[in-house]
Amino acid sequence: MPSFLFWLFAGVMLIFGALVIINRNPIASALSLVVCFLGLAALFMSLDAFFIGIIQVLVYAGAVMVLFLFIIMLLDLRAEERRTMNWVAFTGGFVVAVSLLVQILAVISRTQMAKQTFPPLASPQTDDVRNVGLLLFGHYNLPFQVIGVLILVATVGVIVLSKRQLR
Amino acid sequence: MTTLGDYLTVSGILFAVGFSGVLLRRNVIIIFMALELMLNAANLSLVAFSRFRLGEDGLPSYNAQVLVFFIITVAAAEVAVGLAIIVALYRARRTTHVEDINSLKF
Amino acid sequence: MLPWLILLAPLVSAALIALITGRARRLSASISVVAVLVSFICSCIVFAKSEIAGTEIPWIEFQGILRVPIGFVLDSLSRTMLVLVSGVGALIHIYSPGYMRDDPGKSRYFAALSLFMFSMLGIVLANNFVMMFIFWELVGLCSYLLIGHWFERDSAADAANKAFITNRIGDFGFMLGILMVWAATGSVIFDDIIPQTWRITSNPTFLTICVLLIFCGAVGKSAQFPLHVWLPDAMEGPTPISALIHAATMVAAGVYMLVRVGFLVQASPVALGVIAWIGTVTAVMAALIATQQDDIKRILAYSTLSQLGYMIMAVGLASDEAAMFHLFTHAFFKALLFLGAGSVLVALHHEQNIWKMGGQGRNLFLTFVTFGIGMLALIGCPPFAGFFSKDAILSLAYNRNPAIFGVALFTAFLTAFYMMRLFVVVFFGKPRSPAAKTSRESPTSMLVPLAVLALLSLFGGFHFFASHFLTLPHEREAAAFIPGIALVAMLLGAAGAIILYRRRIEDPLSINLLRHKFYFDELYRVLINATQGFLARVSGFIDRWIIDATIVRGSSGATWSFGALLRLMQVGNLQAYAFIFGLGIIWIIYFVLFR
Amino acid sequence: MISAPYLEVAVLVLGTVILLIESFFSKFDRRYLGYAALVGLALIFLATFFIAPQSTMSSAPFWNFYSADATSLFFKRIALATTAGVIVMMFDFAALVSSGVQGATPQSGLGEFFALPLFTCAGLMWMASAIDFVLIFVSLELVTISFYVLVGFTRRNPASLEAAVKYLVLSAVATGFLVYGITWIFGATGETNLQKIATVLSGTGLEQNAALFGGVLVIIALGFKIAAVPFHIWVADVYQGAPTPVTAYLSVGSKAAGFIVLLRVLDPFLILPQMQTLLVAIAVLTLIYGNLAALPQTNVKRLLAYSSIAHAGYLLVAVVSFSGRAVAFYLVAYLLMTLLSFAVLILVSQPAGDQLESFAGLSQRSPFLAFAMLVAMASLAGVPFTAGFLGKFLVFDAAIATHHFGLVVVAIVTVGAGFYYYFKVVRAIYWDAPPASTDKIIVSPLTRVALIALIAGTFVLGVYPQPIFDALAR
Repeated sequence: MPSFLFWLFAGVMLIFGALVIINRNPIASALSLVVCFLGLAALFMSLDAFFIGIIQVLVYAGAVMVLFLFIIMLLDLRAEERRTMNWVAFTGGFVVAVSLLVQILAVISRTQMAKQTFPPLASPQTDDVRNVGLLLFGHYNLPFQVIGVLILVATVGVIVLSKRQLR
Repeated sequence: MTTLGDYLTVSGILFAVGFSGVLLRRNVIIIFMALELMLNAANLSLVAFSRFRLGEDGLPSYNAQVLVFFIITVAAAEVAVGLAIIVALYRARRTTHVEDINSLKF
Repeated sequence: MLPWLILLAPLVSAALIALITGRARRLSASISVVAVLVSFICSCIVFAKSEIAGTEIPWIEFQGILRVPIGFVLDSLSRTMLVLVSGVGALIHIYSPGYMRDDPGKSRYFAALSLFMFSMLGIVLANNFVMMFIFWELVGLCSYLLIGHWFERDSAADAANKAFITNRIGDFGFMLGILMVWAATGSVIFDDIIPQTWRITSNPTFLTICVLLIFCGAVGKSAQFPLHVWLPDAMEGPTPISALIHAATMVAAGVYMLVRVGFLVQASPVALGVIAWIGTVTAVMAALIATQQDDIKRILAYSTLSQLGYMIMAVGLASDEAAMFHLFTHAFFKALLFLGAGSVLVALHHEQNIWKMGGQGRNLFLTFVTFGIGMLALIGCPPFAGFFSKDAILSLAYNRNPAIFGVALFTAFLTAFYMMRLFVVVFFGKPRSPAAKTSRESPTSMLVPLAVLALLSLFGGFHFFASHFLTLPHEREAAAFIPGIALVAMLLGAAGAIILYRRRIEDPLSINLLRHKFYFDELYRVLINATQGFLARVSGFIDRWIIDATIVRGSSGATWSFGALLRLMQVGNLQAYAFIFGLGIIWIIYFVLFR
Repeated sequence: MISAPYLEVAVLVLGTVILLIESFFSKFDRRYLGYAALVGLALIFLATFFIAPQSTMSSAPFWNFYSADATSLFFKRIALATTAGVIVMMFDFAALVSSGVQGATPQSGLGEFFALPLFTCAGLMWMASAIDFVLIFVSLELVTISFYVLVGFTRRNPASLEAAVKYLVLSAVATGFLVYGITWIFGATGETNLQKIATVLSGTGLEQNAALFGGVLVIIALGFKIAAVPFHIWVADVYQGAPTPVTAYLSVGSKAAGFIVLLRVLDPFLILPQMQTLLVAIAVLTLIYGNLAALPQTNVKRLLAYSSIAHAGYLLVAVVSFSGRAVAFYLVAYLLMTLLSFAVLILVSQPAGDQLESFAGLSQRSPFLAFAMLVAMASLAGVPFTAGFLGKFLVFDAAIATHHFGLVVVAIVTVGAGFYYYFKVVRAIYWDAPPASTDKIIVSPLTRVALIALIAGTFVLGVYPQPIFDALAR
């Protein structure tokens, strides 16, 4: 992938990622998140992970974000009214986040392989749906089933937590 | 050409942005979105590593992609339960602000 | 087998009473009495047959670092103690049903009493520090249960607390001492430590600290200054308990323990000095306080303190024989005095103030006679038991340390004074309350132990009797004029008391300092209040339990405030938590990767 | 002979059946579901003794994820026993589940309340067996998500919801770091299986910084699970707000599983020397924080929360000393005494609340409960003759054997602090006067049996720990 496209998508993703945090209006945040995830999906595809990219769009942009928007509208959350900003807390949080970033970047700069480019693929046909699927139902069968239980628990949990009237 | 480091850097920034959201925003729903950013940052790194460490057949290491798949699923389930709790909280307290939920302390 | 029987008979009895016969109070009492008689008979057999040895059961085995067997030590020391403990215990068991006849908690009382016998015999028999410490703690627990027997009374519950906590302070030191011995020698079994003693003695500082820490245990249990405050309050318990636990046996456990580890104690001159002076200070201080108390049991309690001081003094003067001799005779006459006092109390419907008694000599003649014998033994009047043992300690002090001798002599004078005061006020003169006029002698089951103990107090000190049980100290022969001086001091004290208190209806003397026990309780309370007031302002939180444990308070205050500060971290705000979480992450990443 | 993986399957089937019965039948006493769960768990617990431990069965991919060695089996038993204990507590707590809900029948919501712990239990058991980061991740998340629901289960109670939100957000942050950590470990080694990672880590040409970074992030996430300082901050609030049986579950089940995973994960990473120092530092902080912060506490539930942090500290000392045996024994002791204290807390706090005052004079209101609490507190404090003492002893022993003397000193000093706050509870029970208008507390037969079993266990293991060692050595 030409680096121009990479930086374009990366830039879009990061800007909209930041907007999620900056926006005062929850709906704007949620919509920024959608754009951010679309950029992310593009980056996945640039790494030849088409299946994951598509899943990302379907699950996140399609399902999770709709859930978020639905809840925001259900609760009728308006833009945060300007509360007195706690500058100490804000500065503290900001410093911690920046320090974390600095540490991550330092680790990356100390990692030798980070300076290398990606090796070429053996064939351009990755056929990744098939490969991921085979692994998922074969090698990763056990975690896959655990995930099934997890979703069952989540379903039961959501019902328990949101039933208006307990039976 | 883009290097692995470029992807890792972008992912790292996204992770830090997500974490800053948790630290700075007071609306639980936004905090939740920020958490999603963190998980997705991890996914980006994973996919980059998967593309970088080719398997013996010269294809990306699909093990990492399977893990990404699991992470997405878990994140979705977490969002579902989390939002259910937030809705219940809103019904009980009429707020989604973290400052307003501090009856348990010391 | 026999040592096991000695130990387990009371335990079985305690278990039976607690689990099965709790409702049947009379049966519970019988079971308990039978059990202690079994123990006593077995003890006598063990005492007579020196070839009996205990079997050893492995219990805790950690390869190479710690071996704790359940095993018994059966030397002349522990044989004597066995007979003494089970014998006095048996008498008090026989006495108890009469004293406790109307008490609804009788079963509870006997269960605890049996458990106490079990633990006390365990201390005597233990052949290692761990076992001894466990029984040591159990004894403390029983004492706590029995002091608090009438827990509905606040004073009893408070006294129980006080005893428990004060003892814990001492025991903590004891535990540290045990750990130090173990760390140095690699063993907790007495017989294995003895050949390794050089490891400790080769380092005098270590040795001193170690001995003093172990001594802390004795300070707590034998109620020595400055942890003596619990014993007078412990008189809130039923009187037989005061006789058994807080006069004859448990409080002597500290002395016994010091004698048991004599091989260590004797090796450290510094520690010996400290021990001797603590004993001396306790002896004279308690005697002074006793002269101004009005509660019959408290007077006896302070006299116990004072006599324990004598014993500790003897240990500190490096004569285990003298300490054990005094322990031996003291057990008889002090148990006698308490049981006599109990008899008076029963007759007077639990009126404890001596100024509301008077004239009991006629009404309670047998009690009067036996109590008189006990009193004479205590003040060291020849030919009673106390004369010999006290004389031994005085001679010892004269030979080793004249200063201590002087104080000890003064204490002997005081002892005679306050005991005679008690005796005169209670038994002579005119009855000073309605109950005192109509008092009647106690039942036979209570009088028999009195008579037996009176006989023992009479003969217990003679060479022909005591030498069967003990190695008697030799210092007695060393200075022939000591008994004379002691006798003069005793006579002076007794005469002074008789002159001062004859036909009085209230105390002619009032020395506030002594009446208020040197203001120890007040001093502790002021200390507590100061700390407490400060902390209350910090947090509005008052912790009475720690406050009771005065000495701990100072050090725990700082810790506690620090804890309160840490707690403030939990502000309840999610964002603050995330922030702390983040700080932790940053710190850890930095710590591992970039340091 | 049965094979280990069937244990989880059995638990799942049990949970599913209970859920189905709950959904398809309406008119019956929901408590039967709880009894069914208890009986099922007991049978499965028995079944674990008929399974011979084995490390690998075949080369099937399944065994890349799953280990059935003696340690896994042991921790599965802990999970099963904890769950059973929690379900017993739920019977006593049942009245509060539907309180405050308009128009709710007395037993509404009980079915799910009994079923969810079973799924959590399956998750805990998978965690005990997981030897691959993928399985670690999914089973850990299964446990976490079911805990979100359980913590917020009494959703009409604002405290319960508040606890749920706090747990949700902080736990999700921890998940984020876990995932990011696994990513970096995968990046550095190309593997997710712990054994293969160990091989790579000990080899040459390693991206040490990347691997270390990943390892640290994973430890941060696990530190959150086991409530190690500085990731303990959620513990007090969440423990206080959650329904009490769930608090007990969090403090025993979640923690035990966290420790087995921590042991497994650390195994390859301890080759890197910095990890050792890090763990010592965390252990010291945890010991000091947990014990000191508990001192001024007057809410018993919070007190137990801080005490749970403190115990995590002792367990970390055992982890640092590489003593799996000490960790396992300590966890069993911790299970016994924690379940005991929470079970008593539920009964005592129902009319009067979690404050220390409601324990005042308990010895007169219910001597049995008073004794049970006394045993629990004594064991937590580490009084000799109780399981808690022997656990601490083993931990200190292991630490001395590996020459962590400083750590032992800190630990012993903090034990001293521990005595104060535990005996504060005992004091309230035995010496404080009970409030005027309190009745005797009635203990149901089931709870009584469970409490007696826990008390007996505390004493038996306090003097005879051999069965635990045997189970581990097999």
